[in-house]
Amino acid sequence: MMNPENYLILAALLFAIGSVGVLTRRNALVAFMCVELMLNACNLALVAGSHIHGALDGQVAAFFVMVVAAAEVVVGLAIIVMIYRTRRSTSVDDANLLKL
Amino acid sequence: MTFPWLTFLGLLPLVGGVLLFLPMGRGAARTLGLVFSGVTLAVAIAVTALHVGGADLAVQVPWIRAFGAWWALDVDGMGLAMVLMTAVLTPIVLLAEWEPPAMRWSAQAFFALVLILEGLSLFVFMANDVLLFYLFFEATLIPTYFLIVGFGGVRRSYAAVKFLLFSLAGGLIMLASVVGVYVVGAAQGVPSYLVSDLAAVRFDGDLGRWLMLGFLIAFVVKAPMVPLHTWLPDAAEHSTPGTATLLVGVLDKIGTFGMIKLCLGLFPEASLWITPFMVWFAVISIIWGALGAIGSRNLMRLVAYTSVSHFGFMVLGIYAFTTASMTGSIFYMLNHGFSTAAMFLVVGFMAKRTGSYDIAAYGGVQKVAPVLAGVLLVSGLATLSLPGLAPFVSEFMVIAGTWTRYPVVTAVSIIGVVLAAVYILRMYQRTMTGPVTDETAARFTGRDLTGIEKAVMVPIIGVLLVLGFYPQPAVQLVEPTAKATLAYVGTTDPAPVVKGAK
Amino acid sequence: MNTTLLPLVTGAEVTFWIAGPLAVLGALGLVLSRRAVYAALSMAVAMISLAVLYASMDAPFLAMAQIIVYTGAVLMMFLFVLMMVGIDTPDSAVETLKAQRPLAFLGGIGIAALLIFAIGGALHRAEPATVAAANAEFGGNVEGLANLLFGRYVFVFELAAALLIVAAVGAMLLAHHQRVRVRKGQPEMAADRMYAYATKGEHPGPLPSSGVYAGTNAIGAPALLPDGSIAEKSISHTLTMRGAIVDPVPLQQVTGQTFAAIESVRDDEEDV
Amino acid sequence: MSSILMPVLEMAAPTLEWRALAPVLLVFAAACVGILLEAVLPRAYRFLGQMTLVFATALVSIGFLVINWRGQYGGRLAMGSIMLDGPTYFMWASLLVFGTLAFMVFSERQLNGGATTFAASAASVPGSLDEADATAARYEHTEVFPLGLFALGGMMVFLASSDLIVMFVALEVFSLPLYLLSGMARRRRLLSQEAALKYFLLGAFSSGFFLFGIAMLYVFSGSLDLAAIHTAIEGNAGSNGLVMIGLAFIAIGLLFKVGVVPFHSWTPDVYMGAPTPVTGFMAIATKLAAVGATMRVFYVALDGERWSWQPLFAVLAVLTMVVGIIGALTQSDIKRLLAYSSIAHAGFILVALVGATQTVAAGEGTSASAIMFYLAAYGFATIGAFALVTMVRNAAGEENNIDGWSGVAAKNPWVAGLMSLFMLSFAGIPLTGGFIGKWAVFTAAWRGGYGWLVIVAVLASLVAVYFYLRLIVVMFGRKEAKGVYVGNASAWTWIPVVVGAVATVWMGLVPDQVMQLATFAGGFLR
Amino acid sequence: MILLETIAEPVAATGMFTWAWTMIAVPAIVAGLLLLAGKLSDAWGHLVATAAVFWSFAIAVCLFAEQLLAPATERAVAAPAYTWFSVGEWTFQVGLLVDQLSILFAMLITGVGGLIHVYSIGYMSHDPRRRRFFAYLNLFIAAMLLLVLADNYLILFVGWEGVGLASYLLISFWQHKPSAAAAGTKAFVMNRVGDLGMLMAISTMLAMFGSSKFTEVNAGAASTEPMWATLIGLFLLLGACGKSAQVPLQAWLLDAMEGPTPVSALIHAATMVTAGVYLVVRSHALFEAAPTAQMAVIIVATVTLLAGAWIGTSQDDIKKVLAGSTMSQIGYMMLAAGIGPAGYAFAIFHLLTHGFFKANMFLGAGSVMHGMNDDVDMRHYGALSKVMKVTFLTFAMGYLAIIGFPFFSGYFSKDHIIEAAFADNTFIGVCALIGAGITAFYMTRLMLMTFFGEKRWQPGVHPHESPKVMTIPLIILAILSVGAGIVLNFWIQEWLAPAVGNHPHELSLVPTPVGWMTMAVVALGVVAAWLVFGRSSIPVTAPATNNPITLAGRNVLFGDQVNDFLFVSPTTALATGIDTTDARGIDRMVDGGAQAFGGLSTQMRRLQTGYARSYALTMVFGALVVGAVLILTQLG
Repeated sequence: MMNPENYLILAALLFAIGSVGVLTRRNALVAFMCVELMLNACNLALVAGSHIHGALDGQVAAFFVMVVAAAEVVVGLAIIVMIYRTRRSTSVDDANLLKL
Repeated sequence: MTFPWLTFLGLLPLVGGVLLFLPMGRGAARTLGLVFSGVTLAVAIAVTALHVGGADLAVQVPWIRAFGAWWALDVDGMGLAMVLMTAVLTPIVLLAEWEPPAMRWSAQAFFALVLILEGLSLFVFMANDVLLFYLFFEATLIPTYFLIVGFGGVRRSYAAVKFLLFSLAGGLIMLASVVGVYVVGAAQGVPSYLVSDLAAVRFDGDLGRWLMLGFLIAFVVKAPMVPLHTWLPDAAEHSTPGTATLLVGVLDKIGTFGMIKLCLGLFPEASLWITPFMVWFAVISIIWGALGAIGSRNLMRLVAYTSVSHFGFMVLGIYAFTTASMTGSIFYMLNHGFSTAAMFLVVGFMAKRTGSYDIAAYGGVQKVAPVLAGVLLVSGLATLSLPGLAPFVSEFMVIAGTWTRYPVVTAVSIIGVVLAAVYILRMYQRTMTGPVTDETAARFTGRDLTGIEKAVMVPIIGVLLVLGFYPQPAVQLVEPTAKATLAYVGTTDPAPVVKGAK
Repeated sequence: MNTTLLPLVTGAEVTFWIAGPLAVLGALGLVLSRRAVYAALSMAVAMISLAVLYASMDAPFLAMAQIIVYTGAVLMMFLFVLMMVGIDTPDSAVETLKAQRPLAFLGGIGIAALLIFAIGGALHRAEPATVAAANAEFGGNVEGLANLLFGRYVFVFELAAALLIVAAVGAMLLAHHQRVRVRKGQPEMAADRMYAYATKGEHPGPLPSSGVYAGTNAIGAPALLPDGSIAEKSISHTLTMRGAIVDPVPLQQVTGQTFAAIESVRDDEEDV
Repeated sequence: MSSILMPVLEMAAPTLEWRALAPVLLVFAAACVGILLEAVLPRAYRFLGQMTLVFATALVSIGFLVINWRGQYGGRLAMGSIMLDGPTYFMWASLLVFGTLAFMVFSERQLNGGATTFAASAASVPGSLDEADATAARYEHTEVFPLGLFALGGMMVFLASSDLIVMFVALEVFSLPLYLLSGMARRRRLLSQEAALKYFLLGAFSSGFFLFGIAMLYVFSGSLDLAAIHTAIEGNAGSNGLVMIGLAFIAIGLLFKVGVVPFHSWTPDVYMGAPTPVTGFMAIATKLAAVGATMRVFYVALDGERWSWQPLFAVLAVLTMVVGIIGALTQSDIKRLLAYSSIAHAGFILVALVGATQTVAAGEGTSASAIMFYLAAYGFATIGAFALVTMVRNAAGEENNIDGWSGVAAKNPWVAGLMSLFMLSFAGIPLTGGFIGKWAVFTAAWRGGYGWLVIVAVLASLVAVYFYLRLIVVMFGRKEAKGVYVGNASAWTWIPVVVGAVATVWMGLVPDQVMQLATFAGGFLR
Repeated sequence: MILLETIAEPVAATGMFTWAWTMIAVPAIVAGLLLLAGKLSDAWGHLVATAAVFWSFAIAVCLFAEQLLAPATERAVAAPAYTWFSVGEWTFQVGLLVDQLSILFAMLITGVGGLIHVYSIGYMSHDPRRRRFFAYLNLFIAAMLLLVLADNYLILFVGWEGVGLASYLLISFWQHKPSAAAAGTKAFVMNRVGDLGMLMAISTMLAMFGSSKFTEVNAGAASTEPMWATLIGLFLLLGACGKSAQVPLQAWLLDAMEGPTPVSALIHAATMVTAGVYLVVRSHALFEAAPTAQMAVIIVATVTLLAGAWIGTSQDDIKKVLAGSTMSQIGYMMLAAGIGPAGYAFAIFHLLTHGFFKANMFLGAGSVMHGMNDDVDMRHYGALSKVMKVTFLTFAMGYLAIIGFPFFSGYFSKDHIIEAAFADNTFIGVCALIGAGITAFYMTRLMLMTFFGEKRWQPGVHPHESPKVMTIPLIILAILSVGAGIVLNFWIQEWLAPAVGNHPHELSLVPTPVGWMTMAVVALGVVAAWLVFGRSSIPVTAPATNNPITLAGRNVLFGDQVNDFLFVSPTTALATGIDTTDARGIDRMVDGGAQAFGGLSTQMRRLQTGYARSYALTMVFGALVVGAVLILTQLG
């Protein structure tokens, strides 16, 4: 049987890659997708946990995370669309009136 | 104890102050303010009578049970002396500022703030709970700040902020100690802020010293001691005389009051440890303040610096740990309230006529306004501790009491006595004597002290004279505090060297 | 529960080593591809790989949800929006924030290293319990999940409902605006114009174009009527607001001088 | 529950303790009803309808809360999702009160020419004809009320959850409405939208960390239940990487919401950009909920690891105080100033949190009670201060530049006076609730063995006094600024201000009742 | 070490003695009344004031009479009034001690004071502020009486400061003159320096004996450690130097002549300045226990008597000559007091006679000035003996008395002191002798320049004799100057013995060898003066000179310059420095701190770039650090 740590390490990798994406991508949509990737990584860890402990709580949690992610995506996209309408741009960097 | 006299005493001016925020006419406001301060004075006298009559006035009600804080009020001799001083000075200040400077906030606001300040100060002097003390100690800053900002001179905002920042700096450091006191007490099974409870707690070692220092720094800022005194000359210079009176006469006393009540009362061991430093700091303050006064070209600054010098004496007396010196200090606190009030208010009357606090703006006033000059002279003589006026008695007690322990220190400190003569008389000489200048002739001719101004000065000078010639009742009032404190600290007076002299 | 003698390669392991790298590749594609659509598609790869992994861990319901809900709905929503806001603008390669990119990679590597270091060896038992038993308890994965979802986690379930309401309302709020007035079509506008002509005598045709001068033919330059006065209608209202209207007088002078020069040349020529 | 005996595919109907959960359920119910009202009621009646709904709900909810609290209902509720213990009661009460007050500021229409501070049509492009039309037609987004209620409900669940997944979902439930509300300002809409975007992106990012932390703890313990995690940690000798990661990442998620350095960067921008009533609501409600949840997680689940996180939090507390205070020193925008101030306060709260005195003699203050008192005091001042911020205006809307506040005292002494009161409370000057709170917090920290942290905090608050003072100085000590006036606010703004002022003074003078409530709320139950 | 016979405890006051306090109270009350009543009392104030002093004089005389009648052991009477204050083990009574010593002083003060009051009625008749002047004079009388009648050092000190105040007020009475105002200030401040000595002395006494009562201090003196006794003695000497204008605190006295002349007569000649002598005599027991202190007294006294005389020789201002003379004469008294039991009675003796003749001469000088339009420069006088006969004659009596013309009062008192000095130490004796010669020299110079020679009057000055109200006191004082010596000569030693514990000497009217010598020296002085000033005319302005002796004398031995250099300049510099330090030092530090924070804040605000990605980056690094710290510390 495979060492279940592998799943966790994969999750960690995905999580790290996702966070790098948030830091580097200027397109709000892509940055947001990277957040989704991070959530997916978490899901993987949860499911792996479920697998390791033999309980379904992790899978339920992962399910809820999906629900949350969906809701979050709706709101996030609404905000991005709103910004796009105003500025004709989805670049995160263009939104920097608020500073100092 | 049926009627909570002390609570009533403190609340009275506070209620008056709050009432004064209601819209009302200028005349009504002033009358109301005066009535409230007058009634407060009456109650203060009643409280004194009760105390002297042996009544137990202590109030003790749980206040913040979770952290052992009590609404605990009580007065001892020292507290009562301060309460009386505050109660007497407030109506005097109100009268003196009957017409606050134009172009500033209204008289109503002034009266309200003064009354609030009075109430808070009274509570400080009556508080028997460390947290309660701290609460009111800090709270006094707020009305004072507004009194400076609302009615002061050109740079009032700067002065007010400076005052507030210095005071708050001290106060916040003290807050750490206030917290620490509770924590140490709780660790020893006394989770209480009551001064009487804390007396049972031992604040030993380094922690005790640090805690004591926290309190001490706040009080040193408050009782302005060099080098933390620089806020005072500015605050005094840029506030009205009435404010300066309350600031120096009443508020700064909290510093020395606190040293006796809390530093010595909670940390006897640490206080003894710090004594050598404090004694020398006091001496430095005495000399420094006096020199500063000599160097000032501004009357209000001058008076402020004299206070720095006098506070030096008070602190010296406290840390000499003899009955005479400490009694002297406490008595000095009382006297200084009146002498400094006299100085500030007379200077205020002068400035009211010329609009300037500059010494150079005056000359030869004596000739055209002899009563004003006479009053200034008497006030000045009180400030330089001339026998026959109250401050002498206290200063003498401090000097003689300290001498028995630290002759060399005392010898250095009394150079301040000479310097006092220099700053007062030089100031008098420059402003009041000499040929009448044109400016003086224009401003002062036919404008000697008015009836109200005389009414302001008479009680102050009266008190100074009465306490100068017959200080015994007042000394007896405050002596028990000194004795009790010394007994708690555990020092005894040095016995006369030559036995059997009698 | 295989014998330890042979290094047995289980199905789960195979799946992992295929889907895992794919997921990582997908993730990398998401982060690295400059075009947003490629990023979205790479994301889809990663998600589907994860779905495969879920399936291999006895979580069929989640695997399906991952594909249907996540990849099918959520990601498609991303794509819709992507198309709405224009897919043709790739991220510029130039990083505007100083040192952001290297620091970001450093941070990412740091996080990864940290996590791997922490996770490595943290599990005390190497053998996973697997959810087979749990799945079997209620007759299957879905039933098991349902039991939890409507039992132990019912409150969260209800909470999630609130979440979805918020999302819906939010989307309406920010993305949907109710028109106050009906948008006019071409016929209505033409009718309006003719109506204005009939009642107020407004010119129904196009407005006069801007003036053409020797020095400029900018849009801000007003046209002149034959009598030399300015044709008001040739001035754009917006440009007036901006103060971008060119004063015609100096322009006229230039024109006049030019004409004069030409004329003089002509005169000279005539003289000759 | 003996599920083994049950037949397959049949399950016991879950039980919900309706009465005990009534306060929070009512809030959610009202939010849903509010959404329905949007669909059902004609536009003209929506505002009135929503307001009636919100305040009626708040009253009933508070009523239930009080009755339940007196009746000592509590324990693990909703199938183990909610822990209704003393702190929960106290913080629910605080949240409901602050929420109600904040919603009152939402309702202010008199200041702004008969409209709320929320955009007439959030979806239309700023400056467009559509927007002008919507404004002219006096459109309003009355959805803000149900959204606010959802946020409030989410917060209530968040701090009461006894299960990490509940906590995560609740986190999103209260975050999403706030993201939306942040973007709905009527004036300076670009800033507002930018605030929403930043808040959303960073919020989502931080919730990713939070979730990963949850996952790690789950992997470690096999349970999402706080108590079970505690048991697992207790049963585990030595430290475990998973626990550490879980601890760290959960902390990040929570501290992000609290506004602790280095997870604070969103605070100034979002506070500045969001509509002021929303900022007021966020400033206290989010902080309260997040602090409550932090205490719950760290006191209940991660108690066994306190030697790991206490020093960490101590350092973060120092950082937070320093950054918050130093950042505030030179701010010229009042909302940014208050934002940095809120960061500083987060630091002070953390000071007590680190102390973690959970067990002292009965009736003596603990970290939890000190923090709860602190939050209550801070909350009243915050609500009041932000309400006052809406009142000082110029031709374009709110005057947020501190220079514009010059001489406000001369224009309206009440506004200046009350603002000063709130500033003094923030600064921790006696006679205000802020002082008692600060003192209690310091005491708790020192009793928990963090005397040095108290000293640092004291020094920090010393510097902090300066910028609170600066505003007072500006209002009282400077010449009147031109073009700035004090708006004629309706009772909807004044009530929160006055309630805030009265409560601030009350808690400063006679703090015993509130302190007793906080103290006898006791510790967090496991 | 001389062991003293125990001094009898003072007896309790009875009869007339219970009225003793009114001696002080009546003038004090009158003073207060006149000051408070203001212009209302302008018309009659001076009369009430004069009456008040005569009341005191009457009481003093009555008490004296009672004492004369009482047995020698019951002459000292204690009359405690009330407890001033008590603290710890210390109790301070406001109490009077009417003994043989103090009653003499009381009579001198009230007697001479009364005469001067009368004189002033005339002298100040044109001054609009005459009422105030009398109020101050009464204040002085009250304070001076308190000084001499006090039964303990603290109350003595109260009186001591009181006379200082009165002196200040009166010196700067003509405040509109800046010089007068400055002189007053200077007098007060220099006196304060002396007061330091008093304060320290009293403090030491309290530390040593637990009391400041004369009886207890004197009783304990013998058993005090010599070091402490010496210290107390030196402290007291410092006090005495201040009040009595002894070197090094002499500089104020000449300036004090800015005050109206009656003031100079009363305060700066007859009474107040002699308080130092009183103090030393009063503290005889302490000084006897401290030979070093006694030695210091002698040195100070000798230096002063010579210095004063020196100054007297070269001043042109008539009052300043007299002031220098006063310094010098007090030097004699101090010398006597310093010598010990042999000299106490002579000190007091000379004090009394000096009080008479110096008051006489000052008032005479005042009379001269009155006639000369308040000109004080002797170079503008001359030949006044003809126009101001009474003044001249009375002044001449004083002159003869001071130079020690046989059988005039000074002859007895001063000669005794010179003799005692010779008995103590030949060098000191010689100094005293030289002093006597110089005294004769400068007094003769004064007489010659004022009353003889040609007229050097300024234009418009018409000298005239003063009114009766001024001359009558002159006559009375002249009589006393002549006769007091011979009256007191045989009586005073016995009288004072119980109070000061002196050793009565055998005295006769026949001069001793030292007496003869003195007379010779005095004659020499007179002749020398006549040679210099009597024969030639005197320039109207002082001739320029390079003679260092003259220069030093004219500049009061450069006392002001020394003070300036040693004290005034450093103090001023320090005061200015402190002003600057306060503004620059501490405040700058605070301001600097504020600025540093402000700068830090501005820098830190830069971190808030407005870019969400930067914020995220800080979060990631925050997470990284938090995680790393946790993992490395907990797992490592």
